[in-house]
Amino acid sequence: MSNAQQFDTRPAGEHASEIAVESPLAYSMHRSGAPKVKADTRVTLRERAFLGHLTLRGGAIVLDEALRDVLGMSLPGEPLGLVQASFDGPAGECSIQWLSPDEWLLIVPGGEEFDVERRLREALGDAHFAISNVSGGQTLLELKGEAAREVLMKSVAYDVHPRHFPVGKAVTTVFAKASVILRRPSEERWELVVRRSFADYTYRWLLDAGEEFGIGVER
Amino acid sequence: MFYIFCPYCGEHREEEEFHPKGQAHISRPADPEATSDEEWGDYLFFRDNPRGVHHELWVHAVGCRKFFNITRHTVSYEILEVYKMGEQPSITAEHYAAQQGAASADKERNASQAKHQEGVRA
Amino acid sequence: MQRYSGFGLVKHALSHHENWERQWRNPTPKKAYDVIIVGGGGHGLATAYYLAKEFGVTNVAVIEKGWLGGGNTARNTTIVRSNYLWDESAALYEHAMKLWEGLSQDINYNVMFSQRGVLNVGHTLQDMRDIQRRVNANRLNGIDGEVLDAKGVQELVPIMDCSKNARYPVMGASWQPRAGVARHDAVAWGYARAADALGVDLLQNTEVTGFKIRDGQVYGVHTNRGDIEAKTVGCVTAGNSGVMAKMAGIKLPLESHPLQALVSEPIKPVLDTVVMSNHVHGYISQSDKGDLVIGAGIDGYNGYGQRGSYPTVEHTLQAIVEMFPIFSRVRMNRQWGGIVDTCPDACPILSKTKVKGLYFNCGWGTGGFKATPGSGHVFAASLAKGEMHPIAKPFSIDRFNTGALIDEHGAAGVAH
Amino acid sequence: MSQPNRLKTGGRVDRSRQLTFTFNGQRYQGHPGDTLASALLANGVDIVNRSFKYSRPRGIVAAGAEEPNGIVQLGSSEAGQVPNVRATQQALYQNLSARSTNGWPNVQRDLMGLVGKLGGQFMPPGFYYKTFMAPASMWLTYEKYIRKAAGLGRSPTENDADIYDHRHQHCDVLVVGAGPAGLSAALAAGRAGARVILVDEQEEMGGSLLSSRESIDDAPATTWAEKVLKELSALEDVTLMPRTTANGYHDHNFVTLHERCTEHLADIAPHVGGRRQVRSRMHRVRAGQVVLASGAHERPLVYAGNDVPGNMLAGAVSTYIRRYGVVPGNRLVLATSNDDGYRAALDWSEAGREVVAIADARQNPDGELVEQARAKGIRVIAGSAVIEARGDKRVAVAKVAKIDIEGFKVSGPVEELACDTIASSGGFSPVVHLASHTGSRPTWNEELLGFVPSPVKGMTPTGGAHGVYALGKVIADGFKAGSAAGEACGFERQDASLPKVDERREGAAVALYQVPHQKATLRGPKQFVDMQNDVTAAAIELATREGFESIEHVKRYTALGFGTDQGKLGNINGMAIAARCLGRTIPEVGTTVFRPNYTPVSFGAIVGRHCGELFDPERYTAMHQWHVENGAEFEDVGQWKRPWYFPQKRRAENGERLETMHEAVARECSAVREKVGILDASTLGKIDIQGPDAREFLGRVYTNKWAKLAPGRVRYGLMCKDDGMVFDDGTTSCLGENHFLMTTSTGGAATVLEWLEIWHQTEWPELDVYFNSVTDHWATMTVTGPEARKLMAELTDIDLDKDSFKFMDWHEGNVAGVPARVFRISFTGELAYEINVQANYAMHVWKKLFAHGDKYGLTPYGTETMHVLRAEKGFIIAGQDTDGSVTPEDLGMHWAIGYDKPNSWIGKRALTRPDTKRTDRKQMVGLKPKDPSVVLEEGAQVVFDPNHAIPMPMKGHVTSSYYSPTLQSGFALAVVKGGHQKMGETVYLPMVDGQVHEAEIVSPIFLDPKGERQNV
Repeated sequence: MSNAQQFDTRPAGEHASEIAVESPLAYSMHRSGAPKVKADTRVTLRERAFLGHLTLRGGAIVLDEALRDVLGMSLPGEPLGLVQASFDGPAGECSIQWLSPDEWLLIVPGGEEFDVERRLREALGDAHFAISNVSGGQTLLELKGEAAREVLMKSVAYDVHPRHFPVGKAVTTVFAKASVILRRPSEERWELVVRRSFADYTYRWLLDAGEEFGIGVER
Repeated sequence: MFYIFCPYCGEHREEEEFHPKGQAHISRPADPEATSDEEWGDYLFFRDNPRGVHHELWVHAVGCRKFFNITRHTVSYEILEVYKMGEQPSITAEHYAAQQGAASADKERNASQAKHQEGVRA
Repeated sequence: MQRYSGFGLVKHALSHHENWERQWRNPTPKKAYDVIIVGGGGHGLATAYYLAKEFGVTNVAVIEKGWLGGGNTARNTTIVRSNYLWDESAALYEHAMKLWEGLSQDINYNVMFSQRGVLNVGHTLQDMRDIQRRVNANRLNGIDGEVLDAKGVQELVPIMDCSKNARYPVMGASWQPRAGVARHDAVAWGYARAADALGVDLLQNTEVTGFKIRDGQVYGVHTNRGDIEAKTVGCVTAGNSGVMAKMAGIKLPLESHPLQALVSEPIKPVLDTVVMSNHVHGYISQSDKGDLVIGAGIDGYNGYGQRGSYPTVEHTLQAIVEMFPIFSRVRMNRQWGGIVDTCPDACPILSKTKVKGLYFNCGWGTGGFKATPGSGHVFAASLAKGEMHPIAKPFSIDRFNTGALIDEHGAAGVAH
Repeated sequence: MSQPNRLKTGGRVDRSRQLTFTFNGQRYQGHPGDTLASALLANGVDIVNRSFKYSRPRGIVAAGAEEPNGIVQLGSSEAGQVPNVRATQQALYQNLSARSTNGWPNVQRDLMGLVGKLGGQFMPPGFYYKTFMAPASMWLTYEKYIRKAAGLGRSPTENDADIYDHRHQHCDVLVVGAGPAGLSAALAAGRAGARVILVDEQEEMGGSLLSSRESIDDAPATTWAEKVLKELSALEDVTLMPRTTANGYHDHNFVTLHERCTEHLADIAPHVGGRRQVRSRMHRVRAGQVVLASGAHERPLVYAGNDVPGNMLAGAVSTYIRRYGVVPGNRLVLATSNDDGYRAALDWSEAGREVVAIADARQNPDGELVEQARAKGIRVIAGSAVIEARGDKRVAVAKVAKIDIEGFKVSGPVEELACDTIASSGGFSPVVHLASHTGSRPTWNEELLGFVPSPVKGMTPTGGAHGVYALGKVIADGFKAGSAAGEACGFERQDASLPKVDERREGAAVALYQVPHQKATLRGPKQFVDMQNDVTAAAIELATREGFESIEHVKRYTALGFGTDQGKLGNINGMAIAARCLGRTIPEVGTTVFRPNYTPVSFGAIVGRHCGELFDPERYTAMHQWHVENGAEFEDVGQWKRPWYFPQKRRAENGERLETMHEAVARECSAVREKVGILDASTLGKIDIQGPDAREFLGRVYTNKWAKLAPGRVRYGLMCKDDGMVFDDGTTSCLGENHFLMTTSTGGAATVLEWLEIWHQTEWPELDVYFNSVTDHWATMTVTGPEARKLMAELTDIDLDKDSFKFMDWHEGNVAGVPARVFRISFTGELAYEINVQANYAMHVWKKLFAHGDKYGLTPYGTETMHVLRAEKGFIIAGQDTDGSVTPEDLGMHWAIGYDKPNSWIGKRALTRPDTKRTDRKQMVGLKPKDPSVVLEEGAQVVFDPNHAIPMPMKGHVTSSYYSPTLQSGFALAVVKGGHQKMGETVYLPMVDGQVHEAEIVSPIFLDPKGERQNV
């Protein structure tokens, strides 16, 4: 075993549901509000809060093997790759993206991260690797709509033209004066993985940059 | 503003994603206690400052967070080569000068010589 | 030397300005000089002038590969101040300040030294601690300075946003009333003219291609116009010092970086003082022509291209508009870059070298222009006497090996 | 009469619609399609400004970016003011309001003009260097008056009402300029399938085609332009951007484009559908290839009186007639050195106005256009030039004479021709500005009589930008450049199917810059080279006489090219004059280098959205909303907003008031020392370190030992750089044998992570260890004070017994139902629990603590109280008590230095250098003011002899200083030379106000030196 200490940071037990949980955008919504989606809205924003975010570090071959065992999915074969799969469990989908030659971001349905981490650790055995649970530290924002790309062009220096940023690509890049992980899981959808402490800045920036397109926030 | 090929991400990225970290191939003396004050001062503070071909350490700070090396001309700012940590440059000042001087120069010979040139340390 | 005065100007106007003399000669290099100064920028020319005037060494050549004052003297943002933190730097810059105060009269050339005061604005508690520390040290070193609170800053610069709503509200500032700006080109020309009048040969378009060194003693230089001999050679070549040192087989702890600046279009006078901010990172003054003169930061990479990266300019203007929102509609006319030679401790090198007779004066980073007279003066004294001037002594190259650095990052953290 | 100079037909203005505007308070009419300049000329406005130095009346000279005179202040409201707008580039809009920037009391009757006339001769270049020196004390007074004359327009005094935007663009081919070359280049690249951006600075694309006399495919040139634009706009990956200037060309094909989005509509952007629009937008373009199709600027001839209103560029005259339907006068004299200038005379004549004569500097002009002029009966005076323009506020007379160019003299009698307009053409200068922004120096082409771009990697000049002027050739050249650019980006070469353009037989031009006058240059009437800066030919001659031989010296001494037009009209003429005076050729004199911007750009556009609340990110913790709701004052720590203190309401004489900071901090401190307080410590950096070599790695980057730290334990660590200076500190906990959690200072989080990475990746890649930032994942709350255990006991299932959960232990369990790691570390010196929970649950836990904490007096405290409490214990803050020049030894932290560790950890070697071994280094001590009510100033300097003369030797300074309610005294941390050996000695702190405080050097640990309070 890796001699690392794993820790489930989600409340469990019968009273768990009574515990208030606040996403990184809770304060922003409170302070800046959330403009409604209107008829002429050309871009919409939605936070997909409370997902399970795990940073995986290690060699591609061993991690790939473990990932196949545990989740039945492979690591992206190329740098900047994003692979999605349906999650074999109660809810939805999971994804894994390349972050660096020895670093990947695994996003699983909220609440599954501890178990996934545990199973991965088991599968990885004595290999040199690291898994860090960062579910509380980042959130996922979704941009959709015909003007989504234009809003991104105002915000990131990275080329988001479809020729250069096809579906299945994911990059870490500069977003205004912060940084984001930018992903394109499907033709019409962009995802931004944002650090918690920068979420409010990112949110305000998006509202400001999206104003001319009548940006709306889905809650 | 530079457009830098990240050898790990495999594509060009804007300079804003990177931080320059000074001269490349500065290695810490293996036994610091055995160095003289002068040698230690040299290691800490003295760097090449060429007007021309320079090997630099950069990090893809907002990106893959990997360090790598860039060979860059400090006047034209042209990036001549990008290579990963642990690798050696194939283009050096001498090589570049030769290339500029005589296009017919035997590139392979220069490249193999490059590793032994002064000023390029591991 | 034809003396300049208002009366002289009228006289010349009546003769259609046909009788103005050359401000300096264009001499043919001699075979040998007592002292060679390599580099005809402000510091080199000042060194030559003080050598001739103060130390009676007139058989001097200044060798310049391009045109006089064509390096950072021509590219800086003209700020002059002496409110440095550490004793060693304070002594050096205050020495310069005192010389600035009589410079126009001394060299009979109006360098337009304008003591309109410099504000170093603080935006955080730590900024204010640093400001208090520096001002206290300045006063005990005999340098003028006071600490202002936000209200005091607002009174001095009414157009500045000193409100609490700012992202980084202004908390106060240090204020050096004797500081100010000067006309940068005139400094080089004034020193050149005065040095020339004392017999110094200014050799433009003359490039030093190597040093003549025998048994560890320098005895001249190779140039594109032939060899020129001298047993004392002072190298004052700013961004090119590393290249020069390499020719002499010397290593210097210098890196040459791009430092950018920019000016707005000329607008009617609106800003009387120099305002600098470390924290939001920008500094600004308004020239007599009306341009807002704005300094940007240093780019992190080495560069001799006299240009830097665009985001550096963006960040600087963001800082300026943050401090002066009314300037949002003022327009940027021109940007440019200089090559600054920086030392690890943000302090210059004024030093002998292991080659006897060969001295270096370099590493001024962003502080070069304001030091011009002081640097020239103490360097001249050192060359003339063969012994470093007491003010110059702490700036020896040795400090990088002993560890006795003079860490001025606090005072020089923002380029100026 | 309205618009006396407006033609009945012709041009691209919409005569069916009227636009009303005001200039200097006077109302005028114009049409959509006009620029402010064309509308002023249509209305017969001659004087648009006064010159900078001599206050001479000036009129419009050009029709584009090269205009030096038509500089106006725009804006009808204060917040909408724009200084220095070039009238030739400002589209006319309804209710536009503009003023001249100079002229007092007004531009027509200007008193300063008198000064200029009388005093002009006393203001040669550099006169200010030669005067105002005596007495020295008067300079500031002189300068006050000099400054009064400064500037063109003025800054608004109100904040900008508009917003600005950035857009990051990427393309294969960027084409700069949408004239014939650019259109055709874009077409070639676009057809190939490349991502193309085509930009043009003008309101309408087409460039010279919009005022061309020529036909393409037997139709007007504009028809071809429209056809091409139609095809281009149908291509999905071609972006057309009119009203957009490529203003800066940076390294690696990074080009900034300034798009004026609403500046043609109003001075404050109109709202659309209730939403703000941006005023202008900077596009930051990374292009694979750049095709430079920026055309050429016509050079005026330099003759006496060439600045009197009515002197214009020949090409501009044509543009005003053909594009705007405006003839800017009645009687024209044309002075030219080439065929192209003749277009002005032909257009003028066809507009039904009189061409008095053409003074052609060539001995035998014989080109096709010359013949056309002769055929119209226009008088052509060969071998001659306009040597002087006469007139007060408008040209009245042109003095024409035969000239000897080689001998630089007037060679025949002078003829005076009555006229009101003089158009001149001295040939063309390719617009090479962008090509030289990245350091490439243009090269002189003697055949073209102009500078052409030198090679720039990834850039292809085309058309006029490299001296190809004949329309047919320009279109072919553009296509070739566009196709090649596309090919360089991996697209297929395009075969040209070029339109038919009749080739015009062109006569050779002659090189003429300054026109000789009967009088010597220094004695004759002023011949202007740079009109905006009032630089004359005489000034340049004088500069060269005074020894300013480098062109850079000449420019700086005379101010040539330093105006807002950056010498677009004057630079080459200036160089030619300098060359003449120095007896050199133009290329010998030098080249001309340009810097961004090509034309000025407002600060706002460069700033974009990065202003106001988006100037810099504000980082918040998970409890931020609670802090706001509970009245916290915030301190900026890096980008974080941290609660500084929590002022409470107090009763006051007339109602309530908020506590001062001093009161709040005293209350908060007492609460922690006596009861229990809580701090939001979430901003500390947290790095998750895993791997078999994690422990070894820690041993190398920290000064102290890590080999034996067991799981469940926590240790304080100090980090140095390899120069031996402390740069960060924090605690690191052993989570598992191969697993650690490192904390860093708030400001040091990113730096430390990169620090670990650089050592791992570059120096010790063989160590198996990974670092991940978990700063944002955890929220951290410090519960501290004597009652902390009781409060914790109410909320946690962790065994808090002091023997099972010891100081410097960490345990995991639930706090308020949320899984937590709790660390028994203390930065206050009191019993303390640092609770770490996943940030999404932090607010719940925080609120629960308060729900239970009330009875224990739980008090929230901020950074100020934290600082007081830690300073009482002598705990340092890296960056406040250290400044990059302090070693662990200086801090007195011998206990944290592992000299006997097996590795040479970072910083160790440097501690044995001569300077770091000195015993008189500044060392960390405590200072106790003799007067307990004194709180020393942070930054106060420590001296041993307060009576010493200035400069007074300084021996150290105060790094931290507070009032301690516990000690009931001020106290401070300081660094003092040799301080460790000076315990009990008295030092002095001289203050700015003349007071000198006395203090005693004491241990920096003021409270509980044995650490009993935290260890309970």
